[in-house]
Amino acid sequence: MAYVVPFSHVLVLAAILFLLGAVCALARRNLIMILIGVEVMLSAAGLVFIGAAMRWQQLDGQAFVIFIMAVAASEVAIGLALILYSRRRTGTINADRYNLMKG
Amino acid sequence: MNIYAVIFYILGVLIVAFTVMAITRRNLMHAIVFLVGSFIATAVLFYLLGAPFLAIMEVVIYAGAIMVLFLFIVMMLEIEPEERDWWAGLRPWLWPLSLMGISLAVIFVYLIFASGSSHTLPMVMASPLAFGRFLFEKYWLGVEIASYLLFVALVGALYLGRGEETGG
Amino acid sequence: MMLNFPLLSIVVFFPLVAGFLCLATSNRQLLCRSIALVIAVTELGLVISLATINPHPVAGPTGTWMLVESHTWIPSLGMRYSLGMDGISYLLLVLTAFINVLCVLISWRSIIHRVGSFHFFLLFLESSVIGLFLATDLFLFYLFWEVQLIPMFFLVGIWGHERRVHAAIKFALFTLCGGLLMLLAIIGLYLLHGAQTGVYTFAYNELIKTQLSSTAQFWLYAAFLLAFAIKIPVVPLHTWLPDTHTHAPTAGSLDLAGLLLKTGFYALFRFAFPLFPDAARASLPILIGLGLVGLFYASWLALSQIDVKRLVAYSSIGHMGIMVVGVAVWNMMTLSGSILQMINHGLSTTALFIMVGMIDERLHSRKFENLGGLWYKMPVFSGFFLFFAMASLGLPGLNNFVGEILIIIGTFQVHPVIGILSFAGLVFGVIYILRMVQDTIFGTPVKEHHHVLFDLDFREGFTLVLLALPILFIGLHPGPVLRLLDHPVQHLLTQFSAIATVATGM
Amino acid sequence: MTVILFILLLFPLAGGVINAVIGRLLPRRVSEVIACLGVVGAFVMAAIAFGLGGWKSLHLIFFDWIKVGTFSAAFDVYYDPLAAVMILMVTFVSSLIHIYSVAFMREDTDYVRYFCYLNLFVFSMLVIALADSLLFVYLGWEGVGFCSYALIGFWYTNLDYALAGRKAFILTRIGDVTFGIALALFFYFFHSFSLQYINAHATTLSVTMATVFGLLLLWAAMGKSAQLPLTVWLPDAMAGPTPVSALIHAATMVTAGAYLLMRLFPVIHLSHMAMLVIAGTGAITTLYASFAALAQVDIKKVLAYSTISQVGYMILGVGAGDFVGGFFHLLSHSFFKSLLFLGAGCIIQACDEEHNIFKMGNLRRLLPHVYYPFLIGCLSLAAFPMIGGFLSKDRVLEATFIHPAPIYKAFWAIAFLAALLTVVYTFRMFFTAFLDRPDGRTADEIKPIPRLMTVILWPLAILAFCDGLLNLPFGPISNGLAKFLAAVPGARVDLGAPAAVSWGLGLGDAALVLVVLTLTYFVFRRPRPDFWGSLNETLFTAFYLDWLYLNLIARPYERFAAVLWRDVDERGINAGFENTAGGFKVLSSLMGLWTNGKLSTYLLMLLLGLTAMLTVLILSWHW
Amino acid sequence: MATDWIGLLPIIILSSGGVIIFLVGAFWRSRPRDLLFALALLTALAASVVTFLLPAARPNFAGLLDLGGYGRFFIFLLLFITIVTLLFLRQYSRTHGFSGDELYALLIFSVLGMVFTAIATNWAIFFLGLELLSLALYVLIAIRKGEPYGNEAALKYFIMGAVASAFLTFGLGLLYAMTGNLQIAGSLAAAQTYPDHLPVILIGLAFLMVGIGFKISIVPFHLWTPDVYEGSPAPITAFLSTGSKVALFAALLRFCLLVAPPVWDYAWPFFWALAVLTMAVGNLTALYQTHAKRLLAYSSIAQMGYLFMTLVAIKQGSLPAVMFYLAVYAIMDLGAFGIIGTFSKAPTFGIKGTLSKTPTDLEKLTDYQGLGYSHPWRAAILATCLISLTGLPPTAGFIGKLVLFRAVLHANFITLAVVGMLTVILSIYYYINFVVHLYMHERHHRGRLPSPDVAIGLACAVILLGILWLG
Repeated sequence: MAYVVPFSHVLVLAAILFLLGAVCALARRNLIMILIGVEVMLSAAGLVFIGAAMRWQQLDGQAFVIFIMAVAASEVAIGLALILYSRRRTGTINADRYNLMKG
Repeated sequence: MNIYAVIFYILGVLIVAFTVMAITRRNLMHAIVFLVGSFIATAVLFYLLGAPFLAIMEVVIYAGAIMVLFLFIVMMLEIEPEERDWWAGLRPWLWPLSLMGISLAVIFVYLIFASGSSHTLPMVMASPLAFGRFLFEKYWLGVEIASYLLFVALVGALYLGRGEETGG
Repeated sequence: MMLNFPLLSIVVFFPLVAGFLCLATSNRQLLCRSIALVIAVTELGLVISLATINPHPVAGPTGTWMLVESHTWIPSLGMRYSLGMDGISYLLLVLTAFINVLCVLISWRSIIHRVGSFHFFLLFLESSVIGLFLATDLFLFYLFWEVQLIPMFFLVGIWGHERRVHAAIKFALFTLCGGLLMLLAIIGLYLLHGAQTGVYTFAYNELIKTQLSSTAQFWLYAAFLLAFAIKIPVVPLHTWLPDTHTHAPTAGSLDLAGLLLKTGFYALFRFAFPLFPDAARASLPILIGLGLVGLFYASWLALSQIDVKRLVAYSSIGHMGIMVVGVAVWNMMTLSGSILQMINHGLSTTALFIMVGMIDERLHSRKFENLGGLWYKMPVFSGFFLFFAMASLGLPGLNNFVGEILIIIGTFQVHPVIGILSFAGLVFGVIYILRMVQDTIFGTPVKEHHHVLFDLDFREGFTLVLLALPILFIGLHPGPVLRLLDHPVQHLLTQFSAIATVATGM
Repeated sequence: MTVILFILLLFPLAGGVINAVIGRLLPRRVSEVIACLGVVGAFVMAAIAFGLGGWKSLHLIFFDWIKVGTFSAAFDVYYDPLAAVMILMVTFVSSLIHIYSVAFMREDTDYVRYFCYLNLFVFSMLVIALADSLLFVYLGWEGVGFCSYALIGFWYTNLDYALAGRKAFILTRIGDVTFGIALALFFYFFHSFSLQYINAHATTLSVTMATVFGLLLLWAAMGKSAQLPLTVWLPDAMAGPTPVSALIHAATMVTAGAYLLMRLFPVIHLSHMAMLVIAGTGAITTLYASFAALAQVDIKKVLAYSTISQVGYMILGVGAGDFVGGFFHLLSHSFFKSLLFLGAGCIIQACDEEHNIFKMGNLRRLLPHVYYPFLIGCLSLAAFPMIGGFLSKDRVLEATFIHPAPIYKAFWAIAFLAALLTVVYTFRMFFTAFLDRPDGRTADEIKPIPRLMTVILWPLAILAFCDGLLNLPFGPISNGLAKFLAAVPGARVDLGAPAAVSWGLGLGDAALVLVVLTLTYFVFRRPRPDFWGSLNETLFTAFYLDWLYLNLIARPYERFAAVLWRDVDERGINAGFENTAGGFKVLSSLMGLWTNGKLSTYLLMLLLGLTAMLTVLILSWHW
Repeated sequence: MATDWIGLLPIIILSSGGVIIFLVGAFWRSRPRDLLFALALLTALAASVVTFLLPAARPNFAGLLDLGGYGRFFIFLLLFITIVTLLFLRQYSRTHGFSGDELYALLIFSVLGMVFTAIATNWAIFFLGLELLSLALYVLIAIRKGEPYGNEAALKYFIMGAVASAFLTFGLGLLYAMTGNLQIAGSLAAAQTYPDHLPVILIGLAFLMVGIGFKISIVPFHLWTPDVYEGSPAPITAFLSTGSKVALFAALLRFCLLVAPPVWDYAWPFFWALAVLTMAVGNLTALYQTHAKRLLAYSSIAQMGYLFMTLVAIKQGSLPAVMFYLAVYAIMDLGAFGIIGTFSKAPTFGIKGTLSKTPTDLEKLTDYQGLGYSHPWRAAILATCLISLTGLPPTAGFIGKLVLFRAVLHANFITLAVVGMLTVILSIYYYINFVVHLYMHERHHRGRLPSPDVAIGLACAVILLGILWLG
């Protein structure tokens, strides 16, 4: 049987990817970029699951990734619709401009 | 260190590099293109990690559907790249990056020094058929919910996308 | 003695339930007032007649109860609905019912808006206070303790004077602040008891047997004491009282001074002392000190007030000070004296508040600068005013004297210096009372006010006579009242014997 | 006997209560009659009681008052010769004054209140005189205090008058504190408040305790009897209607302090120290008040200071161990002083509310009906030989003189000097007011006064003139009063002074009084308002005592009250609470800034929370 | 097995109900006005009745769902919340013009998601349920088209939700990676099987906590709460603030109960700290609020803090207390937000048929002045809810607080209880201040307010009854 890499390396890669996504979501003010960050994060989570599935020799992890993809797709659908709708109304996609309510 | 490992590390570097490029682009178009690259590399990685079906799905859904959707929207919105000076562009990154650094350090420490995750991964492959059977046997309910999820997303997106009206 | 007929429950809940009638008739003011009056009087009658059922109770192991009642309520939490009445609670019950009658009477003309809900809240308050005086389950007690806040809050906040909202909120915050910490302490006690005996119950008679470490006692007692000290109020936790009094409607002040403050006292000696004897014993000197400070401090402050009602409010704090001393000295004489003084204060201060309310109704001012020379136009009023002022100042032959002298002489037997100081404190009382009398009914009449000043009408006169009679009665013949207290006080003393060597002959 | 005494007390009480409750509904005449009846009835009862058993000592209980555990106090009386005589005097004088008041108050519309207070006063005074339980005494004690307060400020529309009442009440109340303490202490030692019991068991007290009691009671007496240093209220008390001054501030209430000491004589008698202080207080007050009286211009103020001075003699008598002498002086004083006050009342009304003696003059001619009784009163006050006042004062002085302790000689000297000054100020007032002078009043400046008012003076005048007979130092009925009082514990029938001393003192006294009187005539024949020159101010203000009180105690007290309220309570405690609340609100609004409405912040918090958790986790990790 | 399938009935009813509503909405254009409402109500009612009547099922359905007593309690509670929300929504949605099929269908789907979240015994189902409820809520919040506040609220909630759920997903991934088990019970117990995996399990749980903490507004993940509550239509706020919280808490409770001791030993100090933070910040920030819905939002944060506080003692048997208080909390908050919704004015239309920019719900506390007299019943119920939230007797909130603090003290977390009580004291001020505005100020100038319909009356009655009966 051939071995790939230590599992922890997969996790490290996923963690870096996830945090990059998080940084994107946090640092960028552009709503679409935030959404892109979320996608990166979700994809990183998928990576963890796939690695784990391999680690445990189970299919559950892979099944979960399918669900993650479904979620990602629907989130993007709703999200982009919402962004579009907001942009139509206000003309901006800068996240911080949406501060009608605060305090 | 065998060939798989080499591929893994190359892919890893590729993914991170693409992602870093993607998230730092001012131009959304560029960002999305880089991201597609990142996703395709991820798909290959999935394949490497024994999930051929998911690899295809990754390409189709992420790199394909989702990113195309993004592109489409971006083009529709005609968003011009943000013009900011050097410092103003950097400032928002400070906090997230430093927090990320700390978190990452903690995770590293835990993963490397204090965990039992040093288990090396064996090379196996899940056949799409077995995977499909497994999915519908064990997680049929999950699939159902996922379908509702997509349905709700559809309805919601439709509702939000519809022009402003006062409903009935 | 167990009666099947839930007499005590009826006494507790009758006003509340009947109070809904007032709400229902709020559109027809006269009817509403009359109903409220009838309810209040009926309640008073009921309460008084309670004494006839078991006038000479046999002293039992848990106290000298005239009537008790007990049902399971929330068994899973160990809560019982248990009420018990002994001499002390009986007296306070009568006072409560009596003051409520007065409240209805004096609000006859001064409350003209939202009459229905006003009377409803009055009766609601009556219910809760009566319940509090009767509860023998700690949880039930706490329930009533907090419930009484709600009607009072509305009474002050809706029908009060200028800064009523501020006053109402202040009142609520202060009292709840203590109350909630007490809730923690109650739960703590309950759990400790449960852990020891395996029986989780809130019943006072069981909880009293709990063995507590001194630290636990200290903290639990501190929480109880804080709640009660705020309610009493003990200086320096008193600042809510003048504000609340000043801005409360007359009936609200009545209930506040006459009833709510008493609940703090009642709870202090009924619950806090016996439950945590060691901690309580250690706290007695502090309480005495605070009581004395309160007596002097409040009396002194009262002198410089510019608002009659505020003056009376401070006087109330001063009176509370001496009562705290009485309770804290804890012997037969001082305790009886303090309990009697609770009644006395309920009568005389109430009377003063009523009279200040009457002034306010006529002049729409309670500032001394607008008063003076009232005797000229309102001789009957002024006569009563003088009478009640003298009662409040402790003129012998009137009620306050009896209580005060009992407290002071009783104190003197144990701590002569404290006794002397408290006596001296009474002189401070004279000074501000005389100042009040001076600037209100004496002095040069203000001409511009003559057309609004009219003497008492029948209702007002009647109300004051109602008050004057018990004041005289207690002043001249407190025997029957004191006899009622004998056994319960004795029981309290044995439950919590603070000072092993009470003065000789005690 | 119980019934009689009960009714005796009931009469004035009923009078007062009836007037208080329904007096306003009754016709004026009825109300007056009720008031007078209440007192006259009491007098009758007192007389009957005196006749039936004035010489006995009886302890009678009406009913219980307060009873808790071993603490018990009842409404009970201790009727003994001292009390018998006292109530006789009180009811008698009060009766006359009531009747006088009917005339005096003829124009005042507030008569109901007046009579009500007056009746209540008589009741309270009788309680003091009779009560056995000290607590009951205390009831009377405070009762008279209250009535005095109410009556001083009777004309409440005048701010000064009302303030005077308040001052009186507060000062006497300050005195009462020690009475209260004494009560507590008595209870501590005897477990009883009964005078009789206490007197009977007084010997069980140690000397120290007796001293303490003596001093406590003395302080109480100082308040009530306006002795130094609590004198200042009495001159101000003259703000009340004159009959009130006569009754309360001369004849009865102010002597209550002395009376109390007499009642508890067995206790204080035990301590030489206490006796010494008592005597000293009496002597010094006597002199002090005499000096103050020298410069007064208000006729009532002169009398007021003279009252303080005379009460000083009574206290001195007690202090010298001869309370009989003190009591004798109390009696004669009550007669002549009420006489003088009533006379002054007539004068004042006749002169249209004029109090200043220098604005009178010519009254001998204009008011002959007042002149003679007033003269008798003055003579008695000045201790004109062989008049009641002389005999009683003489006995007090003699008792002081023969006291073995040397310091008493000094007291005697002081008191004797005061006696001579008495003559001066009395007749200074008398001459100035009554003698003819060109700038004096004229007939048309005199208002008619009812005859009743002058008629009433005569019984008092006769008594004042003749009351020496009660206790003549010689003759077949010598020491009558003393003998009568012999049953009272501690009473001395005869002072036991050598005859030479006794006669020498008496005659010397008499002679000097006559000399001084003569001198006074020559000096004050003409009105000389500024006779005392630079001393005038000091004397007039009674050595600035009032001023001192005002500026050292009253004003700082008030000011401190204001400071306490504004600065300590409002700005300190209350602001402390409110600022805490306000601080929370500020904190709250700062917290509100956190929710800044920006998604970037919100999102950052997610990572921040995560990082914080991870950091804490790794820091707290058990490696 | 048959009974297990019957146990699934409420879920089947809900999902088919949702689909039917959507179909009816899409294809029957000339339907009666109240049909959709009736259908939704019927669905919820039927589901709740079925839940109530069902025989006890085995607690683990196909390894995915818990249909036992615990699960059914929460199904019932969630359905109750739905019914009351529906009652409040009927008039509101009609006057605000969004009573279409989307509203009711999405509401039902959202409940479905909540139910799944609450009763899931598999991480996948939990995750999917959570997403379902979130997605439906995103749309529901923005359902008032063209209204800036709702739009902004939806946007904020969506972005936050998406990021948070990514955190949650990653956490689940780590958890799964370390335990190899997607069963909730199994994975949480696995810390004992693989003790050297503990650190990464804890990291995974930390990520998970971020996701859950966001949903139940635990400080510092709470910042969205006031904005979203303010912007959403009031009945939706009521639903959001109760339904999603109850569902998530049900799940969180399950996690905490199942988690293995070594993990818990590390975790509970975090819970402790978060509870203190949440109570303190929630109550403190509410103090100065003058905006009714924001005030209640902060208050609900604080309420979550109390629940969280009790959660710390979960291993010492505080479960019943938390469940009881959750129910009480749901009633109180539903009542408060629901009643606020009934005071909402119909939107006014601007020139070009666009909606005016002003929010239609009564915003400022000052807007509520004098309502106690002009609308005595509703104001009284609102006041009762507020008093109950304060925790004064004789309301359910009092018993609830009593039970909570009893549980906490019982577990010997004395400091925690004292801190909690101190924050309760802080909270008195703002609740009471609200009541003050209702009753103790003269009527503020304001246009006519809508009068309630029968459905609202019914809802009010239910709430009042609930509060007083539980008290």
